Amino acid sequence: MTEPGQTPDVVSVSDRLAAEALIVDVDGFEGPLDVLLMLSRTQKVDLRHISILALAEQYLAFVEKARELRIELAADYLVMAAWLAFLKSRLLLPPDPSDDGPSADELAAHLAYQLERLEAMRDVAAKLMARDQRGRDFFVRGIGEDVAAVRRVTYTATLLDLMQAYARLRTRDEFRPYTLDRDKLLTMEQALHRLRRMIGFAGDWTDIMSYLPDGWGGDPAMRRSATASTFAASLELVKEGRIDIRQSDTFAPIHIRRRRDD
Amino acid sequence: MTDRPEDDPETGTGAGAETEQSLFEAPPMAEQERMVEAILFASAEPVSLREMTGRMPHGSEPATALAHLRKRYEGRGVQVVRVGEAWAIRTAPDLGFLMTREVVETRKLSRAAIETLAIIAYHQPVTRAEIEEIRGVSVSRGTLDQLLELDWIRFGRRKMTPGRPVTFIVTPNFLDHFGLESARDLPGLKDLRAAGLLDNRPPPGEPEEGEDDDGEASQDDMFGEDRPVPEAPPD
Amino acid sequence: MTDRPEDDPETGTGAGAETEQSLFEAPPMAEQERMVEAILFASAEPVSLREMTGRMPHGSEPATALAHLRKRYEGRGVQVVRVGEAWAIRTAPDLGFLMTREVVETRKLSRAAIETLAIIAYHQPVTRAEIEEIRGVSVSRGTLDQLLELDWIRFGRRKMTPGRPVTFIVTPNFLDHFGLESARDLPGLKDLRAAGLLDNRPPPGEPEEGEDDDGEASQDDMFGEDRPVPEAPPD
Repeated sequence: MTEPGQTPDVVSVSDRLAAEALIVDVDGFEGPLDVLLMLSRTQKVDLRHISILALAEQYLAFVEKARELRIELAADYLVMAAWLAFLKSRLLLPPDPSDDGPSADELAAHLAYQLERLEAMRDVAAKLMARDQRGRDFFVRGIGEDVAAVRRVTYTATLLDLMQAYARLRTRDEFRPYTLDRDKLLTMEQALHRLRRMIGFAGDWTDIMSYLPDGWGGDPAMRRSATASTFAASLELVKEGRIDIRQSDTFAPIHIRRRRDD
Repeated sequence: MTDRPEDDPETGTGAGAETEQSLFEAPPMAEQERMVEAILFASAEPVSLREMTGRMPHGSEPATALAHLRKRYEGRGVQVVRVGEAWAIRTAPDLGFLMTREVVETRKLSRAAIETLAIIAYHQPVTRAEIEEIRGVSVSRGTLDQLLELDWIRFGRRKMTPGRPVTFIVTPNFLDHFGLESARDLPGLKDLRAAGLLDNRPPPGEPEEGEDDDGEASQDDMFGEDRPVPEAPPD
Repeated sequence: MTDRPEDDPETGTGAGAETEQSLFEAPPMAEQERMVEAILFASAEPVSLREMTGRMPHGSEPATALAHLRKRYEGRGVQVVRVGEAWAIRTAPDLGFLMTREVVETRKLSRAAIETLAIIAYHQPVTRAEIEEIRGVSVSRGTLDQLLELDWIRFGRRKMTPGRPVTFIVTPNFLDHFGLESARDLPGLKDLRAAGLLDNRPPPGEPEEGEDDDGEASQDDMFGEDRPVPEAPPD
């Protein structure tokens, strides 16, 4: 076998044959590390004592062979080839003391470690698959008895829930006037809507009270509400510049008219 | 160990090869018992003796093995039982309760229930008609049943009014659940308002603090005096 | 039969009501053993001690009952086996030949899938980048999907390295399938560790710890003291 120190560029016949054999089923390999591991077996030594230099040469021969046979190798195989070529040259040259990167020996050692680790993983993977397996060697209960879930519902409430519920009940009456008196209220929106439609006809000063809707002048509560909202609506229209408003004296009638464009 | 038929001049008539083979191969009975055990355990269906025979080594006697196994499981947590023409391992009948798992689901009490409960707590003893009057809607039988079942309310004395209607009162369990020493510890309306639990403000012009005596039945004792808000329930 | 804590002057300090109740209700140990037996027989899946406790009467000690039961089934056709933190009954492996194989055999696993599985089992928690570093080839999405689908691996915690990559770990179902009590019982694990083959050894010239962005490094916790592997239950 090729040993480090021997003329490195001469690749032995066996290496060439090995490379050729590998090429045949390159598709069967799981990447460059896999190929390296396979090649390393031809050295017939423990991975810890493998010659990385020889291995690099074997690999380069493999890639060379692929090129001869015009077999396209995936990029990572070529990257590995380039790296191994670099490693090989580093291993052959005397170490450069000015280089502070990892030494060639360190790089080679790491590659050996990677190979050893991969082989170890393959080993244990095989051991794992050789174990007794469920459904093949041992079996689970065939007639499982389902555990029936018995649902029990409990109800919960807090003191706060209780108090809030009671508060809700007890305060409901206090609010009844609001909802009940809704129909005795003329909202400002309603008054404004009404006033907008009517103001176009008010060329002359007119008492604002004449704008109250029919039927709102009698009942005091309704009258109060309608007066207030109509007055508020008139102020809004003044603000918009649609009408003028005047009151001759305190508590005197309030008059409005359409603003004139003069 | 056992007599070999070849020593017996009587054989070789009909059972022939079969018998011979079984004698060579049949495993010890203890082993056969293990086999029956494993087969019954793993099978998805009850297994007939015929099927066991088919699966066990030649010469096995599953019926005998089964009898041993049955005996072994007597009084155990599981038993070997006959299902029609076949056999299966099943849970001992007295342990069926283990095959259920209680899933406790906690739900919030419905609004109707919590309101009814509140009225009973604040007004007890109170009749159904009175509850309905306060809630303004009828109270369903289910709501009262639920509260009775929770052991939060129970029947009190009958009212001495016409018809002698039953009344409802809260239970010690209710007090326990809500962390109250007695029903009198329930906070009053004023307390609720002070605690910010009444986000609704009374309309202007109505007494803000007042004795909340808007003419509704005799609760003076519930709301008449300031009562401290009870401590949070002890957990 | 069993020691009652009331005979023990040391008790009665804090456990209070709970202890008392259990004293009244816990069934005899023989009965508890029957219960554990029934529970384990009924379930195809491993059952945890916690679940047994939940289903058995108050005060039961399934761990003790289980130890008895395990002993009882030694050498029988079925066995009590530990699977991670749970327990199950399985047929004895030497009787596998009696069983009708599961028709749907786990789809033939590819070499890539088997290796990836082994790497995850022995290096867990391990990132995809780390798997690729070990195999020297990229891991296809399909491979991981297949293992995930078999419920043999699952996602573990993210690594605290730049990019916070996800990790993979093996599942209780993986342990169950391969008859492992825990991930510590993986074949050859000790030897691998002793040989330093489970160390994270970054390529020379690369930073030791995850200061770089390749998501590797920092597997110091891998097989350290606090691996996410369940401890042996009390027995």
